[in-house]
Amino acid sequence: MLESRNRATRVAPFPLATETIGRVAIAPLPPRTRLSLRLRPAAAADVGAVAGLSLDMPITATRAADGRRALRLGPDEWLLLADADEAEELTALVTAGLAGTFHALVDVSHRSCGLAVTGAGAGAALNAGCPLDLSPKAFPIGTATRTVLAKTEILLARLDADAFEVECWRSWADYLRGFLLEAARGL
Amino acid sequence: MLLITCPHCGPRPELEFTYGGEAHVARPADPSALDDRDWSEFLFVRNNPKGVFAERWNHAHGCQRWFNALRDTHSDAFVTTYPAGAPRPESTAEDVR
Amino acid sequence: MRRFNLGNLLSEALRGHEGWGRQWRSPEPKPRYDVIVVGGGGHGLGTAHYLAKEHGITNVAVLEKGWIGGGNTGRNTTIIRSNYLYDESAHLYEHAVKLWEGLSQDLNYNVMYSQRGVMMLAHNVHDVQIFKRHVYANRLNGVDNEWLTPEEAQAYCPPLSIDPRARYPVMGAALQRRGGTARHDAVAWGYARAADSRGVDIIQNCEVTGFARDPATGAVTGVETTKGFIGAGRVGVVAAGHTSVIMERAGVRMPLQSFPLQALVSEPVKPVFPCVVMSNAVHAYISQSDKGELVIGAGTDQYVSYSQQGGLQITTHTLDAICEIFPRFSRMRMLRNWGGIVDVTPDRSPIIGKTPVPGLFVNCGWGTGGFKATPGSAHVFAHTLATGEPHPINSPFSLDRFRTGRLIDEAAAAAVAH
Amino acid sequence: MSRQPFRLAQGGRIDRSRTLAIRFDGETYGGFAGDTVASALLANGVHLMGRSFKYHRPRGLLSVGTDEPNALLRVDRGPGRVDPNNRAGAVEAVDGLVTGSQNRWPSLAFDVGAVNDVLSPVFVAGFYYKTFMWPRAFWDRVYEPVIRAAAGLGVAPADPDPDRYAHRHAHCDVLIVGAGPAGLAAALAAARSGKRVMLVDEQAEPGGALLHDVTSTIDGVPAQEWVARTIAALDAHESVVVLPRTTAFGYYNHNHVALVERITDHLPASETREAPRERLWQVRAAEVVLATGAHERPLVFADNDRPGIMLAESLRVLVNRYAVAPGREIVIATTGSSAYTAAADLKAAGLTVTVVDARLAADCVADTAFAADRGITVLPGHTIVGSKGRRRVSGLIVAPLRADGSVGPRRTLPCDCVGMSGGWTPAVHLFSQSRGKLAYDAARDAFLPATHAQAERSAGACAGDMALAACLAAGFAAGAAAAGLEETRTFAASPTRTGFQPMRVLPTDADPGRVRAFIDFQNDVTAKDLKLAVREGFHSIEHVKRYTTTGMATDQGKTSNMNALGLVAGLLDTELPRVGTTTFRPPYTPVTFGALVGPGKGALFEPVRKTPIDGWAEARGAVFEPVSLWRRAWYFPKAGEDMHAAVARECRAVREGVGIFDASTLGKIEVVGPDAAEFLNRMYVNGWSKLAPGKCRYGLMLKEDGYILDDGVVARMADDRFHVTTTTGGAPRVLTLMEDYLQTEWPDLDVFLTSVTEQWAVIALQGPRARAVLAPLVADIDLSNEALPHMSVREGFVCGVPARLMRVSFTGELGYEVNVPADYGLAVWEALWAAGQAHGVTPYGTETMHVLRAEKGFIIVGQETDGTVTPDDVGLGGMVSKVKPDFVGKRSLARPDLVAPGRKQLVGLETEDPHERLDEGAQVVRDPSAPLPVPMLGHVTSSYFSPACGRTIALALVADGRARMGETVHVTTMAGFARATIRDTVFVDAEGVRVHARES
Repeated sequence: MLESRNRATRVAPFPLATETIGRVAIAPLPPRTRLSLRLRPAAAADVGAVAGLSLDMPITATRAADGRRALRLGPDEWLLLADADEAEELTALVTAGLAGTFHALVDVSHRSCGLAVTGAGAGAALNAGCPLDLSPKAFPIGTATRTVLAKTEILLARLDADAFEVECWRSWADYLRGFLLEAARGL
Repeated sequence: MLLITCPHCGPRPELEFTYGGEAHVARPADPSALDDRDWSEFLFVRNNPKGVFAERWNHAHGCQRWFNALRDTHSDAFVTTYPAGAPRPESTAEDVR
Repeated sequence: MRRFNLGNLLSEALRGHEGWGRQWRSPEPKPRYDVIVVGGGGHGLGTAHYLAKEHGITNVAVLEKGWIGGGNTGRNTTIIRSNYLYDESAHLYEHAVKLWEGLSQDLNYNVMYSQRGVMMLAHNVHDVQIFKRHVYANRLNGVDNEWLTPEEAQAYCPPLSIDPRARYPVMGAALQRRGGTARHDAVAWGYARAADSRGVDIIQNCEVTGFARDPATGAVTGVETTKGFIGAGRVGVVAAGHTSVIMERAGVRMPLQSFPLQALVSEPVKPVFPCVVMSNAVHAYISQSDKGELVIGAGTDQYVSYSQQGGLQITTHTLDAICEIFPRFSRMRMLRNWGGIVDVTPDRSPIIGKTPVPGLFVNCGWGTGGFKATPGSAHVFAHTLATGEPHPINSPFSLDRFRTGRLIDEAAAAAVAH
Repeated sequence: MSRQPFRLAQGGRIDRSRTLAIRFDGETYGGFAGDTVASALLANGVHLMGRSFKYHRPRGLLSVGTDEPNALLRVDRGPGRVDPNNRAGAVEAVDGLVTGSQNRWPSLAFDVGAVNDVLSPVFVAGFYYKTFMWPRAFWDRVYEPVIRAAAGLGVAPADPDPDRYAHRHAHCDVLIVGAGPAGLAAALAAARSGKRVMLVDEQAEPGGALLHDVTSTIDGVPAQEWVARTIAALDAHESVVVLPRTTAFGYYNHNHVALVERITDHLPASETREAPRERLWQVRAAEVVLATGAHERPLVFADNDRPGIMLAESLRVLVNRYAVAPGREIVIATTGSSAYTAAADLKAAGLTVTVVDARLAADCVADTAFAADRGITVLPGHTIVGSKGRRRVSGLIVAPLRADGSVGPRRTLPCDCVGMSGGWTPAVHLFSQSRGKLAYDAARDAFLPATHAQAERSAGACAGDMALAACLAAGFAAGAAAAGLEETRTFAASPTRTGFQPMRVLPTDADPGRVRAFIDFQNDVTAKDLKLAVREGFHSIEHVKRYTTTGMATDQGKTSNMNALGLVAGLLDTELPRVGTTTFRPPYTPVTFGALVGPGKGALFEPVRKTPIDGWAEARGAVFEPVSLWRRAWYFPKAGEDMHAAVARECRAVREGVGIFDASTLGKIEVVGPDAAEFLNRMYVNGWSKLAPGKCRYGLMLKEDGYILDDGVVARMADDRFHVTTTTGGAPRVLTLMEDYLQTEWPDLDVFLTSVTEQWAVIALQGPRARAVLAPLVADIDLSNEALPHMSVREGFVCGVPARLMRVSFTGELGYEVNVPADYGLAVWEALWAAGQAHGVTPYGTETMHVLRAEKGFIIVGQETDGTVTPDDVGLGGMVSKVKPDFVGKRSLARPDLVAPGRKQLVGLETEDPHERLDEGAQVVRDPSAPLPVPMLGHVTSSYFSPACGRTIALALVADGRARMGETVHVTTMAGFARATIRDTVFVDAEGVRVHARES
């Protein structure tokens, strides 16, 4: 039944519309490849880089190379981000790069969904529910970490002074979006 | 809300953490070798001091690593935090504010 | 002791109330007592009262390191109920409720036991199963508890929202009409006054710093205190959150952890809330005091602490739930927010009975639910101290159950907060 | 509208160009922008603003600040925006604002509750402990209802609150609480460091006491000019945030300070609908500077509570800040110096002023001279023995104090207003909340910050510095030090009249047992109430507080605590600290529930987790049920169907044709690594080493105490890779438990865990025709029994989507669970739905799933088990590995009580009446006629109508159940008892052949 191939279409949990409220814009992120990479810290130091992405960096730091990003979420955990159609290629590259090294590589592309939160009020809106210090000094550009936003866990990454990416597991999408919209109204 | 210094991520708000009770209570290598009293001690009896206490925390909404801390249960002030598996650091009264 | 009654109150009113004497003495400790009770909360003072009244043992001292009733007795939300699932618990708490029903008269002190009803809300199918299991078990144990539809629940508690679209819709409720609240301070003071009138010495600002043991038998022979050594035939420790600390001084490790527990009251308002409502799914307990304050109980903080101060996030979480179930209270204001230290056992049921040390007995582990049990706990503990053996009602609540595995785990069985 | 007869011709910080009108008890009163409700009412000569709690005494404003105990108003800002107990001096006047008095009936002027005042000799402290005990039943039916109706002040809101509330987490290097002279100086100093500084103040504008200081100069400029310049200087700093109308109410662990900012209450309703009413700030500060000022103490004398009797400094505020004459003929009664400044300002405003000073003439020479220079009459060495007037003070009764301490002849000073000053109490509330230790300073008669518990400093009046120059210097030093600067500087400021002589109760010639000198105004606690408490043996101040309720009112004793402490200490003839100081608890002033809740209401109260297929189910009219945080399709009623009919239809469809079910909420964990099998061996009761790749096995997991924690099917994808499933509710705790053991007990194992719960949408196809529906959409997996038998798994493509296809069944029928990446879940579901039409595919929900598994005797963790149930209890003892040396919970299974006879075991139940459906939770007994307490054998865990059996079925945990097969038992019902027979747990297809679908 080959004709049945690729009949299925992707449906992301967020509406496509961008909402702008005051000094905050909230837009859905396009689907993307997300690979969870687990590796012993020592091994990471030895390997240095895979698929052109350096793994040897401080926790909560980000390294980027030709459109791909590696976020270090913990001593032995990285999240690799790439375009949606790069999952197989990136998986192959990483697997090859880590051949013979104990690691776990799991495709979690569909586990999460994301919003871009931008504008002069972005940080303040996030701080309606996120207890972290988001000042540029404490949370510089390139920082990425798991944290909480009110009653949900998020992955928070700062791309620019007034530009953040917020990801949550997909079943929490309505809550995340609803909370950020309310937060923007509350500024 | 406590401010807890994760050994991996630095100071973070308590909201990101879950608690794990007393630290350094190792699971017996061979539980079947323990009699009922010793096994129930392992299961249920924990120190509950008014003062410096070695306890477990999990940075559940951060790096998700378990680690240990010394905290004064009277003032709630942390003496120090250290990775799981590391021995309990020496602590003196002066450590506690 | 001048009796408390309307006649005496009126006659005193005519002479500026000059005739009232002290409700209890503050004596210096004697060199020795037959029984020493460590801890001057409701459970400890009640134990002394029943030792004197029921067992004729009046050479008794209650040692309190601060002021009586200053611990969890004076810090709790005063909820009283006995609709527990397991036979052991039901018998213990029902024993207490029966004593509550006559306590003001027994003590000649109005403890204001108000049987306004305790209603537990079921928010999902699982809650319904659990609460019906309670209702049926309670009925067979002679404990009143009935099942209400959402409409019946709202009729009993008008501020309750039963909007089916709510995040936690009310799918029914279990109501114990004989449950209610009481005036917590009066319980401590009433027991103190009654015990004192029978010769019990209540000694405040007296902390127990150590235990004297017979080198031969290892039995307790007395206690070291900040007021010197006091000899004792038997010692009963009733120190709630500080039990671990005290028992450590007797060389006994207890299966206890102490956590901060918070509560709060609103500004006083005219009567608006007729009963007690508990919602375990959202961790909220609420009633209205006779003074008009909404009395709201929160959950414990997650970490062990003796600081009597919890985090703000516990309070906000609780008020989220309160305002979700009772939307009209959003504009009310929090007047006072405080914390206590609760001692929690692995099965969240109390320990009442013997310890490995001869002559040393303990009554602890009441967690977040000790107040409701005060008279029952004190009554059976007095029996245990007087006879050296547990009363049938408290024998299942032994320290030994953690070895055998005969736990009494209401929370595991029912996810019902105490 | 009245014309503000008591508004002074000039002065004040009000904006006379912007008039406004407010309503109070139905009357309309004029005012100006910048007024509070209190200042506007007083400008119109309205002094009677409330009734006291117990005796319903007429009361007016005592203080313009948040320490006000008397003037508590209902404020109405429109539908749903009504709230009680607002302090008149803290509510900013807004044009059209509607307010009213409380705790009176029928009217404020004529309140029948005032009869309590006549009965006050009976209604003394704690009287209710001494009576209302007979007859017993009367407490609930009569006494308490009456007491409750009398108690309480305002009326609770009746409607849901339409307002929005916001939250904000913030961090700063220096948080300064209080923007009076000390706080402003601290901010000036800290700002120079460039660090992040937050300056917060509860008032509408920064400046604190300087806002009503019209005589002092600072560094050569008038005080209010200095405030303006200072604010401008602070505004010039990027790094400084100034928040007015913001109260720091809670000081928590690790310098976590809670603030509430009032955003819209001071604005006309028209401007405010979208903006949040209040914002809760949670600030984590590296350093905190407390500059919270001090509260003035009332004097304690007979009838000191009449409307028109206020605190002296509040009179000064009314005149200087609001240009309001609180009266025309004013008596200042004092035991200290600060009131002379007030007297001078009142005099300067053209009011008649007399000062009565209870200090001996020799002790107040400088002050009397100061007054004399300004033409103010002073009566030094005079005590106050009473007041005259009913709803407004009309005279103050004073008498000279003789050298021997006796009281001389009385005389009445006619007046329409009294300003009293018994000294000052530093506001150490936040310091105390930080768990710092206070020490008593006898010279200042105050508890002052001593031992610090957190990174915090106190400066200014709250630390005992009452002089302006000292406040400024101390504030600057504290601000600099907090910012890490070692700077100090002095300020040239006008001298301040400071110092007072504490007198707990003013001497009187009357019988102290008869007079009522109020200490706690709101709760009507008098000096003689405290005497009674002490007489009855209440000697700790905490006992006195609780017995008399002094300090327990909505003002939390800000004006009364020190007077009470001092009086009790005097009665006990001991020094004050031995009586103790009450520990202060949050909040500093009452905080709106709504602000604490913030955005977390309605849809944002708690997340509702939804699967990728949720929308499809909703569109098909599914009824949902909450399962942990998820909502799951419960059943899919067709038009006219009730739950029973819908579930019966869905059950039949699965048994006879094919059903489709959204199982996406199941927890999923990818376990990867060479030690993966060994890890699972240690976590589960059963073994995993021999499970071949491509095969699935049901796993059972215990807690270390031996009781069942969770269960689920585990698929081995490869030697070093397992796809573990858990229950929906158990997913988080299972992963947490696994990580805990892996990280802390067995770090040597080479295993990593990754949650893939939400990576995969899971679509269950169950029923004899499941394969027929699925086959056309599967390209590269052989679905035959031989290639894909029950309990096996393959990776391939479904609808062209990479999938993990498991042949598993929770229904006893031929079944598949199609795992596809979540974003494709809906599309694949719809494809299967379309393909299934030819086969009559039926969507079913959790209720049908429950019925089908119950017919097969499969347990649901959390329903058949409850945290006290072992594998053997539910008949799964056979799963427990005998060969594995250890696994989590193994040792506990050998504990005496877990192997004791008489444990409850899972059995089936069939009611005598095949249509009687037992209640889940119903209790099972042998003899329903036994006397109470009736011995119970166990309880019903599951109960349904089974279409396959054509009758009701039930599962139950019954003591020694497996030894009771065929026994008749009695099960509780709401009406009584039902007879039922105990049987085995498998009601359908006992041989278990259907699941293998061999006929196909």
